[in-house]
Amino acid sequence: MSSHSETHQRHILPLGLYLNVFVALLTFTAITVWVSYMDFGVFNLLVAMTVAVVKASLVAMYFMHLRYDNKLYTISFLLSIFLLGVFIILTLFDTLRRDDIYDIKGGTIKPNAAMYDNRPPVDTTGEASAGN
Amino acid sequence: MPSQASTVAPDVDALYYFIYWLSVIFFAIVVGATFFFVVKYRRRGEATTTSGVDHNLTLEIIWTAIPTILVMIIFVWGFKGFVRLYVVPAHAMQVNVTAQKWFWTFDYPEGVNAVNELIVPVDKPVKLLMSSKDVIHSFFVPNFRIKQDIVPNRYQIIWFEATQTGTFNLFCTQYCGKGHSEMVGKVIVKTQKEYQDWIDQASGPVAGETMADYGKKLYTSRACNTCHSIDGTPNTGPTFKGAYGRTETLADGTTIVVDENYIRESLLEPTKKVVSGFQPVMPTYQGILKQQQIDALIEFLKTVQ
Amino acid sequence: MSNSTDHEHPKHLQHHFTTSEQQQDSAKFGTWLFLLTEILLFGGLFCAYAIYRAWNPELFHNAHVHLNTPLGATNTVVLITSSLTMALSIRAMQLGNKKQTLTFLWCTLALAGAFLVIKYFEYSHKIHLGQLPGKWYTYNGIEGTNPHVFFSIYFLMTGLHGIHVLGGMAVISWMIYRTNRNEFSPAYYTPIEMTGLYWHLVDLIWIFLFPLFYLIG
Amino acid sequence: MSETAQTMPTRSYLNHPKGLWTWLSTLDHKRIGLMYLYLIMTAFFAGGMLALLVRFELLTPGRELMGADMYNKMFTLHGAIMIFLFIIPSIPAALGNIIMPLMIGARDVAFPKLNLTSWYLYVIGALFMLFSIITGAVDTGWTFYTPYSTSTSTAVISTAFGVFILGFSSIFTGLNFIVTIHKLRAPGMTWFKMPLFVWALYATAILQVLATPVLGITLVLLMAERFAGIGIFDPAMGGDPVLFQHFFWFYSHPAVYIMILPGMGIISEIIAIFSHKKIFGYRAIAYSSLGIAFVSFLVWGHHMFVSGQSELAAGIFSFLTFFVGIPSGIKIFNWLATMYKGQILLKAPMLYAISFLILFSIGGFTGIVLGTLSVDVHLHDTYFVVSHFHYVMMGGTVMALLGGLHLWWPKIWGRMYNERLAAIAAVFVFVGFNVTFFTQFFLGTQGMPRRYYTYLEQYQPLHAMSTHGSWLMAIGFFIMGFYLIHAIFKGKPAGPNPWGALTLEWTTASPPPTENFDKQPLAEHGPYDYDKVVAKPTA
Repeated sequence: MSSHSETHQRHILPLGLYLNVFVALLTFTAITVWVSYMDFGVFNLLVAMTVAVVKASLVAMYFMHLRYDNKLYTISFLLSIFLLGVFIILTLFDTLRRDDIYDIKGGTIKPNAAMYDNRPPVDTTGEASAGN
Repeated sequence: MPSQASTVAPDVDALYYFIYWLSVIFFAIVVGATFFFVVKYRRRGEATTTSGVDHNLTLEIIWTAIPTILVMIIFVWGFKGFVRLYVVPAHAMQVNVTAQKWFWTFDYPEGVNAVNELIVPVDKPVKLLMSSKDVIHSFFVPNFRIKQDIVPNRYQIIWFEATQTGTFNLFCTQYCGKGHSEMVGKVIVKTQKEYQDWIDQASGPVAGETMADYGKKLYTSRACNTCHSIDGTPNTGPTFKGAYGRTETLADGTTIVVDENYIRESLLEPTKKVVSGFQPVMPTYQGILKQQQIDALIEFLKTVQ
Repeated sequence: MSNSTDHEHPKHLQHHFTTSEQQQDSAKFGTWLFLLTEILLFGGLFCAYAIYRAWNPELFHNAHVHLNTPLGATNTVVLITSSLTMALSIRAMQLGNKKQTLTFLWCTLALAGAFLVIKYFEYSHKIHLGQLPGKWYTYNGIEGTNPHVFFSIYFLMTGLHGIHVLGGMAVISWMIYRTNRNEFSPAYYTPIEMTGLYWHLVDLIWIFLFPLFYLIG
Repeated sequence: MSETAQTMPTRSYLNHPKGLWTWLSTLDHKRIGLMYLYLIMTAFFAGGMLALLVRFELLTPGRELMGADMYNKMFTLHGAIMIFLFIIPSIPAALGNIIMPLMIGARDVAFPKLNLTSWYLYVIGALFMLFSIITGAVDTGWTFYTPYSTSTSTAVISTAFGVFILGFSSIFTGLNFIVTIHKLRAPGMTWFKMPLFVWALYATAILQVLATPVLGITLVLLMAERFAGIGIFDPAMGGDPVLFQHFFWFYSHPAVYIMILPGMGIISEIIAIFSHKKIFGYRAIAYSSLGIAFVSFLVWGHHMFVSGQSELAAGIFSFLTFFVGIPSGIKIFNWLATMYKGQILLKAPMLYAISFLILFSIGGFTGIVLGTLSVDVHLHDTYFVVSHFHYVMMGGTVMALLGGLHLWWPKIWGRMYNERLAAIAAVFVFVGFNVTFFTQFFLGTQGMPRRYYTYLEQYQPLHAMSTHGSWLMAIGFFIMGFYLIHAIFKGKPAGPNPWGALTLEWTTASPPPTENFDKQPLAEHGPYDYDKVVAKPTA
């Protein structure tokens, strides 16, 4: 049996805290959208992901009560994120480094799928800008 | 292990036997101890309380540390060997390999191709540039200790240098369907001279083929067609249509009649007499085309009128 | 601990647990473990995204401008708000306010519905243009290698997320039903809490999907 | 040995309540475990029959029974059934379900309804696989490599969907076990008083929960690729087949440890009980289970050394791979040290434990060979790999499962089996196994590729030997099936504690009552305190 049956179960957070977190989340959403209209080159990804991580932490810590709950939940949550990171990073070690010895091993022989053989990638007749 | 027929095989085998003997030693310890304990400490009568020793730090550190050191040695050795398997020596000859359900095609730079039989000279590094037309296949020659999966839409490279002549098995080792087990070929290692003879013979006219037909084949396989048309349109070089017997003006203003000698000279020393209006950009075919092939090309040109 | 002594054998206590505390802890831990599997389930798709984006950054850039950022941002706000109302409904039940719990649960359900409606408009526009996944992609106008792969990943990720929203709506409806039947009290509201955890995870995943697709592509 | 004859308890989980429906709707972990056991043994039988057919076909290079297409389907089904329907659920879902709550003194698992759901998911998944067999089976190999699996005309989607569902069954079992172990231990049972089988199941459950979802999404992507050509795995649509292998092995490598870790747990139990000695290096064994579980997430790429992944990735994966070997080695040394100065009794479970030690060592050593980059290039995808895999999975997990079955059979049914027949069967299985698979190491080093329907004449003698070995093994299994089933009906009552063991499951009646224990048990002594306590064997 769990040795620490503390009273954390009944922890009721003040309404104001929820509202503050909510406002913070909205603010960060606004910031990330606003920033996306500027170009920081490679830092675009970094900025967007940092904001997303901050937002996610807020949700996890306050809405999901991780900050007040059993540390076990936090640990297992972080473990899954860590393993996901391992999965992505070790796979990237393959996919981005295939040309280490020979350039020719890095790419594909025929970049475009067969379905584009009879189809231009860009239709220049004007429809192209109707995206949004 | 099968016989060693490539330069990398001894190293791979040495490492294999290193691990093998280490394993034998450890295995003997484990199994020996097991049987010894089973006999020596077999239960005689009712069970009683036994020793309560439940750990021994020194012992545990020893049997953690020793295997760790050993596997690190194995890793470094294996990694070095692996890199050696994948870095091709500079002076290697290249053969293009195409795998498809369920056979191998080998294309040589001389324009020769072969199916399911890879013929290579001994003591010369051979680089294989491999691709697949359908699913994943894998190129495996046990005697050379090399293997590489061939993934469709990508190029893979592996190399070997055979150290002895003979015929060796070539297997597909990546499951590829019904004919997987019949996607078996041969690697035939010949002496340098035998190989050269084979290439010469394989790149000569097929029995029953006229010289002109052979020449026509060379026209495409030796890539004459990239610069010289046969329909009359000038390209990087003059057209071959009606070239034989034509009188051309050269860059220096002199004229010359296109005959056997001029054609031969143009193939071997292409920039010496360039037809006016064209750049002297043609590479020499000295050492690439053999006498017979030059003759065949001349015969072919005669037919293009 | 002290709370559970008042309820020696509460109705919700299952036979194999000794205390309410133990049962609720177990349920919550179980939910968290389930959330971990969800993270790794989506994780596979995040990995596919990362690989193809790393291979084809230009394509992802060219394709992402075809997604509607205002709608995506609206949906982000909708989901964040629904997360708030979900959290508040649990707080209301902790305080024993059944009426407020119901109000907040209904709000959450409505916002989840709004999210799907907006998503529907986005999808139908894409379908109309032929910006579809895989072999169904017929749109001409995105420069780069294999634009259909971008839309494959987009539809798979947002689609899987959408299915989770639908699932969440079903569970929230069930919670509304059970709250109506007075099954919950400040002493026992674990199912709503579990629903809340799940719902926040759905929000959390969207927090990453939104910038990855709509903002930086 | 006890002189007083044991009697069967009149009321147990087996006979109360009665009726088929009370089984199909049961929430009792022991009944669910037993229902798992029936299905798993059925799958083992089916997979074994396929194996015999495959081996028979390979007796000579020519056609024995079937053509190449049929053969390809046979080995695919053998692999898929054995892995997804048999080994992965075998120890956790069957033995773990029955024994683990008893071992920690709990009345049930944390979520009994979820437990039953897992069983039904298993049934549905199995039905989908059965359906795919009826609709033409599948010929991709159990690994489903693209683009073969996206281009073959066989029933890939229904099989993949079946495996997808089986994955969720496995996830829910794992989730259930983790929570059970955390929250439902008997008073006094601290983490380090848990039996090592429970530790092993805990490590396994972590793997089940964290790795299986990736298999799920991989199969979803595979089905989508077949259905819609999404272009992620299929090179014709712009995808990358090697990426599929990453996705597949990210699950399937940890899955190998889902298969072997619980087996190691059983071996720890058997060796302590039958050496009547305190387990040596308890913490080392417990932590090494967790260590193996963790490292197993980092090494999947060693299945792909020649796949065309980057050389850098191959190097990293090879380096990390060696760190899986070390905790496994630690376990073996600790088991040996446990036997030292013990009082060893060579009963059937111990025979299987010793088989495990020998066979798993061979499996482990050949694992080191295959983890070594340059050597693996030669041995990859040959019979060496086939043999290594069977040494680990069959020589490891199946031996442990058999050991566990013999250890707990009297607990499950309350009756003993025939010890003499058990020894004979164990010898047949051990010898047959080695004849079948040790020869395959030679085939592999000689370059015989796997999944070959026909082969060069030079490999024939070894193939024939291997086939004959498979018959020996089959004889052993038939003997075993006979005396185990016989014991259920006619065996001598075993009493609560036939082996004189100290873990909690032996303190209750055999078979246990529905509520497991008459009163809440207390962990008064450690699971292996053979230095302080002697429990009199009751059979």
